[in-house]
Amino acid sequence: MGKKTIIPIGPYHPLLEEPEFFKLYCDGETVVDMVWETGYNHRGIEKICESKTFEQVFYVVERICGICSTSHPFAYANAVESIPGIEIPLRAKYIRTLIGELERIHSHLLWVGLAGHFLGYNTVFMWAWKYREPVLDMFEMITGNRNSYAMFTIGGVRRDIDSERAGKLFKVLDEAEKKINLLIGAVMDDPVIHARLKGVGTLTAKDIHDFGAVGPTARASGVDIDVRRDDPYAAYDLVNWKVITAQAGDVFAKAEVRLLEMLESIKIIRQCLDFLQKNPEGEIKAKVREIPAGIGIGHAEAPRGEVFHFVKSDGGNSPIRHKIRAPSYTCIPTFRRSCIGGTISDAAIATAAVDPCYCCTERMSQAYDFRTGKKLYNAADLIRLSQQKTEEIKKQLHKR
Amino acid sequence: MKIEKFIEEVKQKYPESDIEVINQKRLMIKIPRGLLLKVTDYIFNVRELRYIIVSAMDSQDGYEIIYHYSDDASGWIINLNVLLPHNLPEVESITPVVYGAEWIEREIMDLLGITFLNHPKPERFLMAESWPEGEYPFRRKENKE
Amino acid sequence: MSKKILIDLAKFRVSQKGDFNYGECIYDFHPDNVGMKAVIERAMLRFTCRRCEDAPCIAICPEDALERDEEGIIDRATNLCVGCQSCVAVCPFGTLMNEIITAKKSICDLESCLKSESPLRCIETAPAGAIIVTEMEADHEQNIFQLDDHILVKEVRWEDLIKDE
Amino acid sequence: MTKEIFYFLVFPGLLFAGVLGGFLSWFDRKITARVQFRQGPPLFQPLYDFVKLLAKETILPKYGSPLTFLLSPVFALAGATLAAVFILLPVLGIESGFSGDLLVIIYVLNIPSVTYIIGGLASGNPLAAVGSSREIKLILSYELPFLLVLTSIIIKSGMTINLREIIDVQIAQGANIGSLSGIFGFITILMCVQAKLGLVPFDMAEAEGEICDGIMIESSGSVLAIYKLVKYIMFLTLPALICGLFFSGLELSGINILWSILKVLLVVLLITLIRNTNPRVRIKQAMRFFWVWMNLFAVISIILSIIGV
Amino acid sequence: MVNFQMMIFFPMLAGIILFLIPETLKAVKGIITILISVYILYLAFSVFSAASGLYQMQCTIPYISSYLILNVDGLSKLIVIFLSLFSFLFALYSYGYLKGKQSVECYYSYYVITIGAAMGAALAENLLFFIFCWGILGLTLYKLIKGHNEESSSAAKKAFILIGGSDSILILGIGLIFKLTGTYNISAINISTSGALANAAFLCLLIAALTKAGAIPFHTWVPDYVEHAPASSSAFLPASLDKLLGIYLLARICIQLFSLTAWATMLLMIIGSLTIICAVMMALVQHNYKKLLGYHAVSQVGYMVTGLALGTPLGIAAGLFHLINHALYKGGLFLSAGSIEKQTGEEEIDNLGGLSKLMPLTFFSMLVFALSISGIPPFNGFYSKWMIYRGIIDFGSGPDLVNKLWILWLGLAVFGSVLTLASFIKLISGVFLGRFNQKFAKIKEVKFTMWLPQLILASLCIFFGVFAATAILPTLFNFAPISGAQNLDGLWQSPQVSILILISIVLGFVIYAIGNIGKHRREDSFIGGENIQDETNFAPSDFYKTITEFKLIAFFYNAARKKWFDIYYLGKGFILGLFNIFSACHTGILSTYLVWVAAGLAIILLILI
Amino acid sequence: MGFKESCFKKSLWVYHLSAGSCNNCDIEILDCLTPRYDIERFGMKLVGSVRHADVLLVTGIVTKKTKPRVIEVYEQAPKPIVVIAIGACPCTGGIFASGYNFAGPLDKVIPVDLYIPGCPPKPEAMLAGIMKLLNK
Ligand code: SF4
Ligand code: SF4
Ligand code: SF4
Ligand code: SF4
Ligand code: SF4
Ligand code: SF4
Ligand code: SF4
Ligand code: SF4
Repeated sequence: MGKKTIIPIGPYHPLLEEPEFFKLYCDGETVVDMVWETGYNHRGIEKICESKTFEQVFYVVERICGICSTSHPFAYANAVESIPGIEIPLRAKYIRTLIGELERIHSHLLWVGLAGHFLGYNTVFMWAWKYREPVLDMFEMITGNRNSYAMFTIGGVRRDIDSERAGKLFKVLDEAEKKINLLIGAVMDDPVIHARLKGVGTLTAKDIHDFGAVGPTARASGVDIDVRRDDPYAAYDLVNWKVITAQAGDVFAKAEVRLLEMLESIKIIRQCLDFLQKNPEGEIKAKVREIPAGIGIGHAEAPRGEVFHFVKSDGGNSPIRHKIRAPSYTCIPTFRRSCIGGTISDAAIATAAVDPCYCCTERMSQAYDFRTGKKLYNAADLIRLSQQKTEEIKKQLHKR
Repeated sequence: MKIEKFIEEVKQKYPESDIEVINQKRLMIKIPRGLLLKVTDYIFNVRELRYIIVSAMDSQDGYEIIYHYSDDASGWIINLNVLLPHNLPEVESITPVVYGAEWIEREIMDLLGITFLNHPKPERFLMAESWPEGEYPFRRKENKE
Repeated sequence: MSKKILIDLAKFRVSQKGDFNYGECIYDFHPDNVGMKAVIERAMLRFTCRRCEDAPCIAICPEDALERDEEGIIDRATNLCVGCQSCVAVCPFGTLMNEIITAKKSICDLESCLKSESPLRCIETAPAGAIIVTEMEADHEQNIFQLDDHILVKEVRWEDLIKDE
Repeated sequence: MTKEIFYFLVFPGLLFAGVLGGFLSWFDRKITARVQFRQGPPLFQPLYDFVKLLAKETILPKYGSPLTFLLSPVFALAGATLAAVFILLPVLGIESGFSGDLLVIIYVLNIPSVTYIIGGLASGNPLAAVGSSREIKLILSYELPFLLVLTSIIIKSGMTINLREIIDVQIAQGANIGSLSGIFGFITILMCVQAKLGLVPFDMAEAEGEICDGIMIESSGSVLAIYKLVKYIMFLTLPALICGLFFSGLELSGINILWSILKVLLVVLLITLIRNTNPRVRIKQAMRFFWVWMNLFAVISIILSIIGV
Repeated sequence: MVNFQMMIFFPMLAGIILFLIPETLKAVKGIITILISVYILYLAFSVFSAASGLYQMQCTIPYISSYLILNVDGLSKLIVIFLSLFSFLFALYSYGYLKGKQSVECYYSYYVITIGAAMGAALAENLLFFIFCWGILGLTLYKLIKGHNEESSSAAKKAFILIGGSDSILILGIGLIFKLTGTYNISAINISTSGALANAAFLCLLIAALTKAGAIPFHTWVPDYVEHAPASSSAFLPASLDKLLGIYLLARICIQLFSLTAWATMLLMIIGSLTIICAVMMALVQHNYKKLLGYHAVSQVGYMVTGLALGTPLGIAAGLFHLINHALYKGGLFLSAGSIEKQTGEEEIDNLGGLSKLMPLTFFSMLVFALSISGIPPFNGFYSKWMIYRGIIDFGSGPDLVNKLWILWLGLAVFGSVLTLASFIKLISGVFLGRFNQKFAKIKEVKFTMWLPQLILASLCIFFGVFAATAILPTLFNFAPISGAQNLDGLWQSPQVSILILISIVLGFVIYAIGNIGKHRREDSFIGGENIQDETNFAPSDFYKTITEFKLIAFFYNAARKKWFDIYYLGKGFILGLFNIFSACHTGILSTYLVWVAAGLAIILLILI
Repeated sequence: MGFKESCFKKSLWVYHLSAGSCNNCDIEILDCLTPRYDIERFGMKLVGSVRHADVLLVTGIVTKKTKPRVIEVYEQAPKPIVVIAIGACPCTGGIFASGYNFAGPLDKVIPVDLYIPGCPPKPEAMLAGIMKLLNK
């Protein structure tokens, strides 16, 4: 067969915001195997968390990744608050929900933009990011920062949203919604995007179960899971919304799920703002003096899926073990199923489809592909090749 | 409710297990390590719970490994807890059953020095090439060789 | 069962300059955990603190971490305290010490330490005589007071000092 | 000979095409920026880029073939300038072409792409090799429709293969774009030019998001500077060719100069809009697109021009 | 007066004498061969300067002498001069190439015999003499490969059977011609391709010419041959001599022996176009570089056939010019391939890479050849192809269906040229560019006798391209039917363009000088920061994988792999089938076979008379 | 020379290198490209290959694993090259400085020309920083 084409992607690659390394084994443009190496981004956050107090951990987990900088605190808050079993004030619940959903919009817009960028469709990139700006403005208005909001604290939130600000937020939201609708239309109806995304990187429900994939990746394959509904936290059981799913499991379905989820998020935000405007007074923080010894398990639905935090406390004021499982950690291994068989170009977008961010995956990890290509390659190609060869040999024998 | 039935069934099938509701909607099932694969198979394949992750830590009594599963229909999180003594950090790998557990087992292998038996690719993988052998950042000082 | 430790607060000072040595600790679930600090904090607040009426420490605390319990003893909510040490600065009696009032809480797992055969790490590393294992009981005459089942504290109480004067 | 050298180096060759092409590439970037609600680069940006690249350090590949790597931009420049001269002379009406020049143009227009490929391969970088492989496949795909469009034009102009004569026929009978076959041909050639210029949706050879600029990954400093210059020249040459073939050439006298500028800008505008409203397609899709659809369009155009529509 | 005997019979005789020299003195044989070829080259020049016309070779045997009439006209002059030139260059190359290499037995003997026979074939006026020489060529072709490696004998067999078969068809054709005209003298024949017999004769000759030249569907011996033959043989026979002679015969057919009617033109056009496309498509997916070159040797024939089929002076001139150009670069390509093979011992493109630094001269010449064959201006291949295209467009104004289809011919020709470019990019990149394999780190440039012919051919490629209009066409292609084939006017005067290109190269270096190229640095390739450059690579054989993924194309490739299009295997299948039928008659007694043979001969004779 | 200098300043091509960041700084860098900030106004653009780069934007702490790669990329970049440390992470290690996989602040690894602190710095801050560097 001669040499196999080996295409490196990364660790510094325009496709990836973060350092990450894939080795694509290709046959022409077709990817037959993929080995990957991580650990570039491994910052040892879980260990750092053990040296921080419960309160400080918020600011660390916020920096697990800047894109889900609410989801991790969210899950962490759920986990820690479950140890003493505190009920946080209603107002805080709404504010948390609001921020969580705002983040979902910002993150999905970001994804749409980046996906466009990977496809060389820079206009979509620019548009999506332009429309993301109002969302960031809203963040700035609420929390004082565009990313890494430092909004959460044990027992509630750190800043209130008064009704005047809520009114402003309403306006910005209306504006953003219009734009987002526009963008959704533009992306969903573009025939070239259809051609490029449909049937690419398909995952079945079985794959999802095997890998434990979550979030839009799972929902796009018809697996109807969403922590917000299954194990409601904050105010998700108090507002009215629905879980978006799609059946196809390809990249387009994932895009579709993400785009439509934004609209649901806007719906939720509306209801939250409504509540905040109607009930302008209220506690935003419950006082938690001590965290007793015990185990806290919390999860939250990040834009990319379930974030899972496991916290063990010994009665001190810092966790003795803090295990973080980010959605990408279980979604990224699905590349092995989604990339192989596609072309190099598809690999890029199929990779992007999970919306991978290695930051969180790697706070702890470094991994390789384990089922080495042999199986995948052998099964598909070698058998066929050897059959052909036998046939040829047979024929030649026959001729003589 | 469904979860009660589940608890009943586990109790019945695996009487050695020790079941405890740790807080709202969180279930901890402590099992001896010999039972791990069977219970995993039951939970993952029969009950079709979603695998979340595996946590491991170095506690005073030994290395504690907790397998987290989620029952999405009810919102319960089911945790399997296996305790390994400090002097024998070995446990069966669940990767043959749960496809997605491969990374995390290797991660634990790397960070805590626990051996997973029958792991499909039990390669040593550390953060950096330069990371010294036999060093496990998550082991407590007293357990570091 | 009645194995206890006796800590002598005064003896932790190493030199005249005011350096303190609280010893090392085997409980390493938290980095830099010095279990003795937690013990000393409790002892200080119980036996050294003067329980001021309008306690300035409570007033100054920006995080409302300090509270008085039923007995009037100051209690620091470690989950709220940010370690700004305003209280240390403001305490007119120097009760609170900056090495001890830190954001991170230390844990002393005395029970298991006492159970184990090997000698306590804190005793080996703290200044000689600051901590000793003993089976004695509380003895007010010798300024030895009971903190809890396992800890005795040797401290000159301010009530006694006032009395002396 | 001095006349030719003047043509080649100054007008309408290197200097003229380079400067004007630089301007057009600025125009392209500016329009792109406007489409994306941005402000875009300043007018002299192409110049800055070029001069800066010249001043930068050049890194040669350690493996592969450094000499080839250095020579390929030079040949690209030669090819592009030749193409510019051959196309612009008749299109601007300075000198009538020679019989058969369209066929020469087809070949000369390919020289830059070929040298990119050879340069990319000479760098010894696997990503550049992927890019080269894509570029050559792209050439394979667009070459046939490009040729067919030209034959359609040739038929329309009464079997002449002389660019100037084609323009003259158009001046006499109205621009080719005015006819149905012309429209089909125009669409086809626009796509081909898009691919020749390596712009989205056919920029897979330099796909930034997939293979880090592909062919160009290893070029730095002066090498990249020359490549940039080549791109500038091509940015004028190809639209000018379209103008010559479909918009009855460009006139440089009096008020016509405005018309000419408008024509070129219009073509560039179209190209820019296409590139900003499409994602990059897969190489296979691109090949299918050209082999099936564009060839179909070109054949329709030929049939229509045989009928005379 | 040229000494024609020396030209034709002396080499044959010398070849026979060379048999007597033991193989251990291979070097001596080589030097003798070179000397002979120099002498022939000298003679060829004198032929070139001789006046056109018929020459009677002196011969003491009266009966034979009537056959030994030679026809010296523009066409044969052209062919002869190049035949001798190539003979010389390849002899020179063979000397180095075969040194220290176990190879074909009595290589030089056959080589020298080939020279003589080729000269004879090119000059023969009498068709019988022509067949005599032509037949010898088929035999030496067989001999020049046999024993090179294990598979070479089956390839030789295949070549021999196809060539031999075509030769017998040629005999049949010549018989038919004699029946039609009553003469064997070429210059006296001119038949119109109408009427069954004339058509049959035409077809017979055509098959012979196409088989020799290697056009579809009679091409299949070429790729197999070049894969297994020594590179010098490949360069010598399939790439240059056979091509020259095959196309020479075709030219004779088209120009002189027959006047083509529309259907014949159509047939030739179809053959030409198919040859161009199909062969180049096969070349695209080859992994063995010699085989790749072999398919190109086929593909290029398509252009010549197309050019000749046009029948216009421009077309014929283009076809012949392309023939010469082809022989120049394809011979060169085989030489370069031989150099690579000799130095590395590798024939798979995938296993090579990065040789440009190690074998710069070979790389340079190979690049020139590759660009020439791909038709990149200003190299020679561009010029002749361009003439062909123009010929096709002019041809388009004709009245017949075949004229109306000019777009098709043009499209296929241009597309084939692009495909050629594509496959050569693969070759060049796979062999010379990219990373080199550490295994080959010690490889050096080939010896003087080997690179000299390569460089000569490369410079000829450039020269023929640059000075095509000014020097080459007026001197070499200025004879009877094609004199005055159009020249180019306007700016595209190759010398001027070349000067311009030179200027821009200088300019490029000026730019480099302005930019501080002096401050350059050499670094390993950038692949994102990970330091695993050694592992990563792009296998050149995967270059065109995408193309083969299209269903329709994949179907054809599969079919080709199964040898559906190989006339040899088809014929073999057919004969085996016949064999089954006739096996009833199989008695095992020799005389029965003889009866069959005799019967066959009788039938042939009946047709002939 | 002056002209070349000013051209350099007006045409900065940026290569983004994440050494182990939290994405925040990275997306804020991308934000600079987008309509609101649009660094193309200043002739800057993001490039895909370090060979084209004039500026290396480094974000994130330098982890033990990325350290050799960062050095590799730095060496592969054509000089002159401006290295900008974006965010608290590369400047000091930021919140992760105490981690066991931290290999030292960026300036211990490669020479740094400009520090833009913040966690994450706002795009305005980045623009201001770069402008300051250019007008130096
Ligand atoms: S899933 Fe991605 S965006 Fe979310 S925390 Fe992880 S890395 Fe960040
Ligand atoms: S008793 Fe044990 S846990 Fe407490 S301070 Fe001493 S060593 Fe630490
Ligand atoms: S150190 Fe803690 S308790 Fe003291 S004032 Fe500050 S926050 Fe309050
Ligand atoms: S230590 Fe931190 S929380 Fe306290 S005052 Fe300073 S900045 Fe604020
Ligand atoms: S003493 Fe210094 S540190 Fe303390 S509050 Fe005053 S200024 Fe701040
Ligand atoms: S100020 Fe000092 S003495 Fe007074 S209550 Fe507070 S700690 Fe005790
Ligand atoms: S940006 Fe703010 S928090 Fe960060 S180092 Fe500067 S002053 Fe401190
Ligand atoms: S500086 Fe802050 S925002 Fe930037 S990468 Fe580091 S932690 Fe993230």
